[in-house]
Amino acid sequence: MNSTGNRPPSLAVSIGGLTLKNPVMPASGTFGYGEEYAPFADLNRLGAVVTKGISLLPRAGNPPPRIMETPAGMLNAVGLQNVGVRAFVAEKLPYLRQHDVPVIVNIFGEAVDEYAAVAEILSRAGGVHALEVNISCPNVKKGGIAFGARPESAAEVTAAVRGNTDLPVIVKLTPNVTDIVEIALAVESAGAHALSLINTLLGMSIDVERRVPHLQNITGGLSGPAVRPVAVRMVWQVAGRVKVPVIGVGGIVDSASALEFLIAGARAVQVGTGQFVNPRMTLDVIEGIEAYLERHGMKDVQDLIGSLQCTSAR
Amino acid sequence: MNSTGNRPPSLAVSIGGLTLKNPVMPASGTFGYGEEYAPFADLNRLGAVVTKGISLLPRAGNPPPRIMETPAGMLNAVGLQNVGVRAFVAEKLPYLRQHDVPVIVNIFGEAVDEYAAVAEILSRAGGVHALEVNISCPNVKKGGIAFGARPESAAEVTAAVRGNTDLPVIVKLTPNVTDIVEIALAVESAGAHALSLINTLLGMSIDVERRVPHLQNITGGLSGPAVRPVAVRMVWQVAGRVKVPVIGVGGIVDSASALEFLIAGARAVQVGTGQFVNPRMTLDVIEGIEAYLERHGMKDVQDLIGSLQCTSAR
Amino acid sequence: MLSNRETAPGHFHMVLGLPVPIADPVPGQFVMVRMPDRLDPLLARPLGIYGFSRQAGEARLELLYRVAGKGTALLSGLSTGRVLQVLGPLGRGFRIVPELRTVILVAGGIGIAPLTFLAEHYRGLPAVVEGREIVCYVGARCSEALVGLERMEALCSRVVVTTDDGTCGACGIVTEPLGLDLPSFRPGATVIYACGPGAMLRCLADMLRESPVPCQVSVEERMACGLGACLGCAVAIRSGENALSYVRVCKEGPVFDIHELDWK
Amino acid sequence: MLSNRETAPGHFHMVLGLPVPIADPVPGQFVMVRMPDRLDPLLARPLGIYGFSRQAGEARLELLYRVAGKGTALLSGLSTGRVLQVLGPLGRGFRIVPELRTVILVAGGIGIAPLTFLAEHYRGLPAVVEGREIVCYVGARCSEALVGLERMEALCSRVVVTTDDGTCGACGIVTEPLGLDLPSFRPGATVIYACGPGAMLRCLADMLRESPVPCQVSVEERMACGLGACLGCAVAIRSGENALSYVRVCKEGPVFDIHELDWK
Ligand SMILES: Cc1cc2nc3c(=O)[nH]c(=O)nc-3n(C[C@H](O)[C@H](O)[C@H](O)COP(=O)(O)OP(=O)(O)OC[C@H]3O[C@@H](n4cnc5c(N)ncnc54)[C@H](O)[C@@H]3O)c2cc1C
Ligand SMILES: Cc1cc2nc3c(=O)[nH]c(=O)nc-3n(C[C@H](O)[C@H](O)[C@H](O)COP(=O)(O)OP(=O)(O)OC[C@H]3O[C@@H](n4cnc5c(N)ncnc54)[C@H](O)[C@@H]3O)c2cc1C
Ligand SMILES: Cc1cc2nc3c(=O)[nH]c(=O)nc-3n(C[C@H](O)[C@H](O)[C@H](O)COP(=O)(O)O)c2cc1C
Ligand SMILES: Cc1cc2nc3c(=O)[nH]c(=O)nc-3n(C[C@H](O)[C@H](O)[C@H](O)COP(=O)(O)O)c2cc1C
Ligand code: FES
Ligand code: FES
Repeated sequence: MNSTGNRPPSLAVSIGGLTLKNPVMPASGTFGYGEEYAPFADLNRLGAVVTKGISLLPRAGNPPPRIMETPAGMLNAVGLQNVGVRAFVAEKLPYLRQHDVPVIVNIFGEAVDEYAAVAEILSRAGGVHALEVNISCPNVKKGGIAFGARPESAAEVTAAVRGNTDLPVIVKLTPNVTDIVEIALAVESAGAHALSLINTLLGMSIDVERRVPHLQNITGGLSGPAVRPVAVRMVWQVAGRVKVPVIGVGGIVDSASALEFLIAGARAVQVGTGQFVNPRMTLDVIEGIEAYLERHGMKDVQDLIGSLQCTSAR
Repeated sequence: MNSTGNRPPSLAVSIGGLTLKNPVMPASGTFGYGEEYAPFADLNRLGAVVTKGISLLPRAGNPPPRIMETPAGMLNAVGLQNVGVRAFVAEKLPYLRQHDVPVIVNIFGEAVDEYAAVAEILSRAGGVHALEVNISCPNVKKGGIAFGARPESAAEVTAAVRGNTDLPVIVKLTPNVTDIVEIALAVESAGAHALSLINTLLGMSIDVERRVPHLQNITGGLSGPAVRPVAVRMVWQVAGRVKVPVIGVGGIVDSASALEFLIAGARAVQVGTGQFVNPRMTLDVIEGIEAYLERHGMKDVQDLIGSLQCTSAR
Repeated sequence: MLSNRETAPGHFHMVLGLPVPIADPVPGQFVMVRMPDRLDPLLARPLGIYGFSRQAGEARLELLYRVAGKGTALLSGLSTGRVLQVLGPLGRGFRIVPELRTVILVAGGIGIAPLTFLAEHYRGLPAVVEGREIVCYVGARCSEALVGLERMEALCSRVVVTTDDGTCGACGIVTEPLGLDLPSFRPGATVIYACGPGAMLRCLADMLRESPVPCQVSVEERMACGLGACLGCAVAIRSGENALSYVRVCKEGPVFDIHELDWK
Repeated sequence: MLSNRETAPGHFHMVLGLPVPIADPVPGQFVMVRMPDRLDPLLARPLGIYGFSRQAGEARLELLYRVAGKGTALLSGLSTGRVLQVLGPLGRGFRIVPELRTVILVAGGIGIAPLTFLAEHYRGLPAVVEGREIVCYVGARCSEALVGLERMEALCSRVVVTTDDGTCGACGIVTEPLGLDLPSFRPGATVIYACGPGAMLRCLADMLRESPVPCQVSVEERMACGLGACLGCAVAIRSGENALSYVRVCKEGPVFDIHELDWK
């Protein structure tokens, strides 16, 4: 019961058959495997947990420096360092299983069968509730162009993962494309249960005194509030065209920025870089959304999702 | 003569046969037709002047609100409001002709022949030194997809403009594409003398209290320091692949950010949103580049252009 | 910055000392204010001029502002001695008609700021007409949002106050008492100046549609350059039948003839 | 913030009062410091702990920092009373070996900060061994960049100073006098702790390659989360022949055995 004597608004949403107690989760790669943020944000209070991207074999990642701050954003070139799917199942998953929170495992590969293989192992592991398929990584067989850059390869990966799992499949789109709607529709047709967007924008920054790139990898992925307008635009474009739920990601640093995504049509949101700004950010966002619903007399977050009025901006 | 008793470094660069006394100019659409900033930055000191985009017929532009601030950036949906090419020649050009500065006129159209027609009129007007062709605008004949989004249509516009003018043709690329290098190569093959990039990233932001877009046009173009990492990355990618000079634009708010572009391979830079931050910004950038060259013992800005060392970031 | 004082909840009075020469501002003009060395907020904010004076060679600029969002909230937290970036005076201010006997001011909320400077200007004019009267109609949400009333009272012959909730003056909107008095204004000898929220100005435009009394309004729009270069601050004006046309608030405005603007 | 004083050009000593409970930090641990309500700079900056005390229930944290760029420049401009966001203590600090007689500290520039806290910690330990000596080798660019020398001198048996330009102490780099003294250190009774710029640590790693004296170093890398979640702060460690492996400075570090790291 809240101060007005009414029941608190319902925050529950459903993504590909999975019910989340609220629409807020961390973004992959910014939350490790769940343990690091536990002292700040009780995992049980989150809508879901999303892990760092997992590949078939362990990967060392890129040499440092791996990150650089940019105006209202940051570049990262971690290089998808991870322990590999077997170590993940053996060493990281048991910790997550102890909690009462859906576990979404982010996966990637350099070839279609690698994606399929990781999906299969995770589906049998127990304690995994959904897969989030990162298609922003380079397709080594096709000259390094990202799977997510072309509708055909994006659909191919989606279908391969779907074929190897009974878990809900969320496909995470890259924003570095001419037409995000085209990719989204291809992935939806290939059987994705949900879409998450956006991954990072490809960027670069230079140490002008030494005339070298700030990142050893030269380019990196841009994230943070700087990219939020691009992310909100893409979520709005895609949510208006697909039937499956969309998860909004990109530059959320407070509940107002999360609300932008929900109003634009996202059914849930992920907080990435925002957690570095404040390790309690996911909880602040949950509380902020609840307060907003109460203030606006809304009983259910569903009333908010996609509620943008576009006829007049005044 | 500077303090060290040596001659000041040379800042002159050449773009498509046009010699600029320094590599710094305002970006189209942020400098009006030249008169507004004259009290702050003497036009004669600029490398060139770049005007607001001009179309064949006058255009009223979009209804307000047209702009919104975002984290370290801004969205605009001015809608290419302009006086039309005839009024430009009659009313705006005479003022610019009084100055000793190259005049680059930004042009656009909704059809290929509109581009060609504007180019022809400007070529005969006198006092125009180069054309900058904005291919980010929607091709009304092809369902509103931007000319710059596909290599074929980008090349088509370039060839049409080249065929109708003797002036140097600079083609301004949109960053909202999967593969900027592909577009750059197509435009180069079609005869562009130079490329400028980037135009704005398509974005959107929402007034969450009222659940309406901040811009009446719903989406708008994102500019400012927020987008600089994307712009630097694209300039670096393109400069490494084309033979024609590249002009770097996007998020320059001090001389250090301009230096990033030059080091990445741009032969000149444009300052857009940065001028709103400080109306003297173009001059600050020129002075900052000169001071940098002196501090690093470089005699010519040419030594700086493309000087990025990528073997090691440490 | 010389001072930055909260005069009513969420409303601040700021005094700036300007180290560089500045032209004498006309009432209704504005300045673009920015916190240097910050990229967030990125853009300067337009603020009307509340007062201006020269003392021993140094110019002093007064601003009166309401905390509306991020930029003004950060401004309000600054303390004396901080250096701000100020660009101005900008735009076309109110047209002064010294020979008129009756000057009517209509202020909604923080709209009182430029009108106070205007009233001061009229008071300082050489006496072209005898017995000029300045009457101000001030409206606000509640008594707490009534700012700058004392200063205005000292400058006017009469100040009529309304608040939406009736906590001060008459209960209702400011255009009500004005509407009642409107028939008594002498067309050839009266001018109305107004500044306030869009709803108030729209209501005023409606009310004055048939009135022969001229009215100048100061309007607001988001701005980037403040100089007329970016076309960001457009507002629609009435032109031919179906033709749409936009003018720049920062250059052709912020003061317009109320009938020139398109209030739809 | 309780104070923020410039102790040498470009070097600041900051004292923070912490309103919320905090665990006792181990020397070598760090905190992530951020200015709230700013998106630029966006990320918190890691700063080593220079001192820590509890007074009447309130914890006080001391930091010693050098203005290196935007974030530290903004920090240096803050005045008493400002509220900062502080996360910590974080990371694995120096391993304390109470039974050793000789503690050698090697500080380059601002690297003196965590080593001062370490020296204080050793001084406060119950006397497990008699006559423990703490010797500190301090290097800096010039005398003006020598910070925190007095405090260090009060804690050590001996302080050896070098400056690159010879404006204070011996002229040269700090590893030179250390190298000369190295043969005199008793392997089983000595530990070296070092913190400073990469070049200094690399030189030290070279020098100690064959030495039996253990050495712990605190290294720096850019950080985002400070908690081990983002993998942004990786440094390479020596593992198998060609195998590359990275550890997190914020979690496995910032203190490492000098021979564990890959200095190429
Ligand atoms: C010519 C002119 C003179 C003005 N004079 C004054 C004055 O004397 N005192 C005063 O308090 N305010 C004045 N304003 C309004 C003031 O500019 C805005 O309140 C301010 O820019 C809001 O900035 P913010 O960062 O605090 O809010 P934001 O977070 O940017 O926005 C908060 C709200 O204010 C609206 N807003 C933002 N910018 C403007 C703008 N330029 N015009 C209108 N609405 C805006 C936004 O749409 C939003 O709804 C004036 C505006 C103009 C155009
Ligand atoms: C564990 C740890 C403890 C530290 N303790 C202290 C301390 O006690 N006192 C102190 O003055 N400094 C300390 N530093 C370094 C301090 O974090 C950086 O100087 C600071 O982050 C620079 O931020 P800036 O915004 O001022 O500079 P920026 O503008 O971000 O960068 C300026 C320069 O500093 C480099 N830099 C940026 N961040 C780091 C970083 N995290 N580590 C190393 N170099 C960096 C950049 O590459 C650049 O060359 C520590 C760093 C670490 C990792
Ligand atoms: C350090 C870092 C590591 C990331 N790692 C992954 C990853 O492993 N898999 C993935 O799909 N996205 C990864 N991302 C992208 C984020 O999940 C998110 O899509 C992006 O950062 C935009 O959101 P934000 O602005 O809230 O950070 C990573 C982002 C960062 C900053
Ligand atoms: C208000 C505004 C209007 C613009 N109008 C044009 C235009 O008419 N033609 C064009 O090619 N680019 C236009 N641009 C894009 C800029 O020229 C520039 O490419 C972009 O803003 C990125 O640079 P910046 O970050 O320095 O602003 C406009 C940008 C802004 C902010
Ligand atoms: S604010 Fe740029 S034209 Fe008015
Ligand atoms: S800073 Fe994020 S893992 Fe170390």
